[in-house]
Amino acid sequence: MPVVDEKKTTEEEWEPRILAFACNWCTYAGADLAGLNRMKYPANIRLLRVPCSGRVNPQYVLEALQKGCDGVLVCGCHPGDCHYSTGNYYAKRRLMIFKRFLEYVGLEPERFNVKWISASEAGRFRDTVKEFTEGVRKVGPLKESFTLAPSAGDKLFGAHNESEAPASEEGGAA
Amino acid sequence: MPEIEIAHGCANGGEPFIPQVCRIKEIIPETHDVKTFRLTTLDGKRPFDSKPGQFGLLSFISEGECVFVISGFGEDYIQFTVKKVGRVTTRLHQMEVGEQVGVRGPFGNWFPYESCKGMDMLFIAGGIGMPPVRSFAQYCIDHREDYGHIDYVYSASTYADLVCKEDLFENWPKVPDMNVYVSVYHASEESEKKGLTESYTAPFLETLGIEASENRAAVVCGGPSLYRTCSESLKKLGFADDHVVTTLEMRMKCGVGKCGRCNIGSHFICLDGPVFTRAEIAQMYTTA
Amino acid sequence: MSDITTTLRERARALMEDGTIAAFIGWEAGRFERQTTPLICLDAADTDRLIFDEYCVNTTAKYVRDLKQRGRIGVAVRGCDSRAINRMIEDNQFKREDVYLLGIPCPQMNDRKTGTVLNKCQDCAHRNPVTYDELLGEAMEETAPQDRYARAHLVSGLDRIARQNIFNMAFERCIRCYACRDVCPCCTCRTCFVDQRNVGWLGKQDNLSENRFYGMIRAFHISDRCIECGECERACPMDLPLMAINKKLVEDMNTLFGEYESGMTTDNEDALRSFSKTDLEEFE
Amino acid sequence: MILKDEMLDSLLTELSKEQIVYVPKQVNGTTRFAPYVSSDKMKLDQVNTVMPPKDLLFPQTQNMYHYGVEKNSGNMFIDPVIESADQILFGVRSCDMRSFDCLDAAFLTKGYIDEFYQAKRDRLTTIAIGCTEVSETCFCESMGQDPNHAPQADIQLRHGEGGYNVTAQTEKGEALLEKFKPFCEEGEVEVADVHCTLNVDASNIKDNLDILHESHELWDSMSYKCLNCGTCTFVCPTCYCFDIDQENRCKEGVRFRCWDSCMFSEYTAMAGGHNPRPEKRDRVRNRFMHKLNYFEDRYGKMLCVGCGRCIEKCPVSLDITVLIDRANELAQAEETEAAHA
Repeated sequence: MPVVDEKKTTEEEWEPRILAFACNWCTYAGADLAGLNRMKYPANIRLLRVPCSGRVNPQYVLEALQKGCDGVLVCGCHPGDCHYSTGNYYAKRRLMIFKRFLEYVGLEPERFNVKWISASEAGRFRDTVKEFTEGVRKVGPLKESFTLAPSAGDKLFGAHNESEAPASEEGGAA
Repeated sequence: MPEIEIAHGCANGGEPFIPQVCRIKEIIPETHDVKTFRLTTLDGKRPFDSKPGQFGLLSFISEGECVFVISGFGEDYIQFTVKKVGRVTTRLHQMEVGEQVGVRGPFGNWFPYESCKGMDMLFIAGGIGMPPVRSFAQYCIDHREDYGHIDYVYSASTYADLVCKEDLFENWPKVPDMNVYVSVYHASEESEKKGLTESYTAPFLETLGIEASENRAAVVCGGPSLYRTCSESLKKLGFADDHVVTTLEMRMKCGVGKCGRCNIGSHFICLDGPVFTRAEIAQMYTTA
Repeated sequence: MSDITTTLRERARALMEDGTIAAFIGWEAGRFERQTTPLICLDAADTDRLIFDEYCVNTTAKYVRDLKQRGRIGVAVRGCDSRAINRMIEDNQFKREDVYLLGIPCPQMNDRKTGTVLNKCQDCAHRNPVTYDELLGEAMEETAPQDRYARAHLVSGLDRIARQNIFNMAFERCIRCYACRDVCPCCTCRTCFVDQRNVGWLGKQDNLSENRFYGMIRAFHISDRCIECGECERACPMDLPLMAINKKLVEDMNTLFGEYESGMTTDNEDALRSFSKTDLEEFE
Repeated sequence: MILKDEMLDSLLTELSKEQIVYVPKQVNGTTRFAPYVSSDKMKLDQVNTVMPPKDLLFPQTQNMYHYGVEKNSGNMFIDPVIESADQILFGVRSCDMRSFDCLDAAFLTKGYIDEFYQAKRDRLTTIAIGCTEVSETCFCESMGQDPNHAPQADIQLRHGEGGYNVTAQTEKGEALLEKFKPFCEEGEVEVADVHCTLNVDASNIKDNLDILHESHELWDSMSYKCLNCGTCTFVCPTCYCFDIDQENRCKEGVRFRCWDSCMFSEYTAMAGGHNPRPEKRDRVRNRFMHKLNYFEDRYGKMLCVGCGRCIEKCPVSLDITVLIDRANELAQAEETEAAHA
């Protein structure tokens, strides 16, 4: 589960934070190849290696968004190429529905996408990341467009180490 | 007939919900999945005074809060003996000396060490039921002259699961007028080397020739099945229900009788218990 | 007393007396006017309390799960109940021979307060039971609802911000009593993901984030199995528009992967547990 | 004193200048007690709000303390978060007023005082309104509360033709009454008493439940239809059980408490897998026994106030009044049998 540094959300220094689930057999190798070839792509992306795109539980996607990622990308083998033969077919159906569902409850379409990237498609990986990051950058910080309720700790986290007398200012202690 | 009086509904004052920060002073590995943690405050004092049988709640950064019986204490520490079963205890087992945890307590009532003075004591423990019973037994050993003959019956699944081996095989056999009986459910090479019987607790207990008397109290702690079978054996041996003391376990969250989940009838185990006599438990269940 | 009530009592009693069934699930009158409540008959005498009228709002199939160890269970089923039974058979909760179904064509249920047709019954397409051992009364002519996804279309026509507001408001007032889960015939997991406290999928705090997570994930878990009975929405004490979510998911699956209705048979191929190599490719 | 209907808004506006005034109103698709805003319509005719007022004192999620690692020393810190503010609860009904008695007993007696509750409770002033209407599910009279008058309230209002009769009942109420005076006039309006239409005999229910043994058939028949959802406990004004949990982020966390329900099997499940109340039946029994027997045993009062919310909202219409009737009946039968034997 991604841990988000709250302090970087002020407007001028805001950079999109993007989580990408990458299938171990294709996309992760593709990203590796992109690195070997010294391709440049935005550093906003954090790769999370999963055994197969079929392993990506929609819960993970929602959790990432709820915890403050600005966008989530799921990448896997092209249909037909799955290391486990059918994993990405299931993932496709599931995520097609889930993407529509997310948009239905009010998420911008730019924030969630699925791409098939094979181990040899380093360029495609770079382009996908660039495109996706730009898309997310365009729609801005998630907090402003998809209401995230303050979590129990939102007001408190970080308070202790900033000031010497934290409890009184936050809680209005009796 | 000497009566055993147990205090119920004990509030020790102090902060009910806010823990104090403590440091792990020492970790003693007991078995492959049991460790004893000794905690001291940041300035090296004992976090609080407690009586044998009371419990405390441990909490730490990144995980939840959990209830453990205080298995003993020393000049500057209290100790918890913890078996690795769930998420919180697994995290606790990964901790190292010097790490800090939150502790609140002591909560609940205590073993009737006052009213048992002058009596013969029979302690029965199974598996991880050892720590609570040990705290009382240790108290009796520390105040040896106040108590009569002591029998300590302990069983665990295998030799490897026996907790506090040092006490069982080295310290306690040297205590005057105290017998220690140990059995295992499944014999192994090591248990045979030590000459331990392979038997479940209740049948083992019946073979020891311990007789009930008005002046002998039994203290039992173990899992639900041990409690059930040993209660029957004790009855067979002639122990009166009000001379059998046990400590109950329930899921607890607050520890101070507020959160509601640990009730048996109108009694809250965390506040009125966890120590009861068998007679009281029977009474509790009939009115529950 | 209506004819159906009389026949229902007679048949339930006869079945219990001849030992065909060990228990019978139906409805009885509640304390208040026009109020009904589920009734589980464990002996023949209880069957005299059975009733059937336009206020039998509960879908009762889920009780079979609790009772099945007693033997064969008789159930009074309308369209939605019979689909729930099919669904639970398909999910391996019990077998067809574990239940004896007395089918009742449904006159559509009314809200006891207003006397109008219940929301959940309004776009019902199957008022006759789809499976039964005996049918009490005459099967009625089915009227296809004007728009099966009317509940979803009310929302999907709005713009993104409006949709978000609707669901934010809804999830903000959710109290996480889990009535929607407990009443749902598709929610049959032995341990629900919200109860897996050791894994920690979901925090216990009641706020928009956690409530939305619960609401969305529960809906998604049952999405391809939802029988569109609307019990979740009826049971919800805070009146969350849960069917607007379920219908949306069902609609998407129907348009993308082909028409289907869950619970019509016991060998339906669920949309998310199967695939076709010719599926639309939109992630290329 | 009379408070004329038309003066109500100006009074509440005045009161909300200094404190938060909670009034019953429609919020976000449901009715509950929420801060007064003069433009919003209040629901004073509403028989009972869907959500009880208990969350003013005992919020569904309440932070207890903030903990983590101090940056400089590396030590663990624990900062308590005790929230409290001056609050007025306006327009509360008799039954909900009695629920505060129950919560007070649970949180403030028997050894430990719950500081989080107390901090809020001490600064709460209550203004009750006698009921002018009862709903079919109201049965507070059977539970020993008068729907027209709540002796627990600081100020009691009773509505009649054109206005409210105002009476202060406690010191706190007297003090607040000073603020009422500019908006009130002398005299009294005529008020009419209302009575519950649903009546059950709860006078002996505790003893009767004692007679019925744990394995009694009553508990089977009552629990079959229960779904084990938490609706009844969450809409109940007196259910006070809670869970303690935490939210963590990096090296920090907040420990909070939140409502929990005895209807959930997870409520009592222990780490090793044992569950003392494994069956639906055990949990249903525990809930009703807690309401009608255990709590009285421990605190001397019934934990049910007769507000009728659980009857109204239960998805399967499991009805506590039916249980009371049945228990009385069965206990009587059992006693007659014992007398014969």
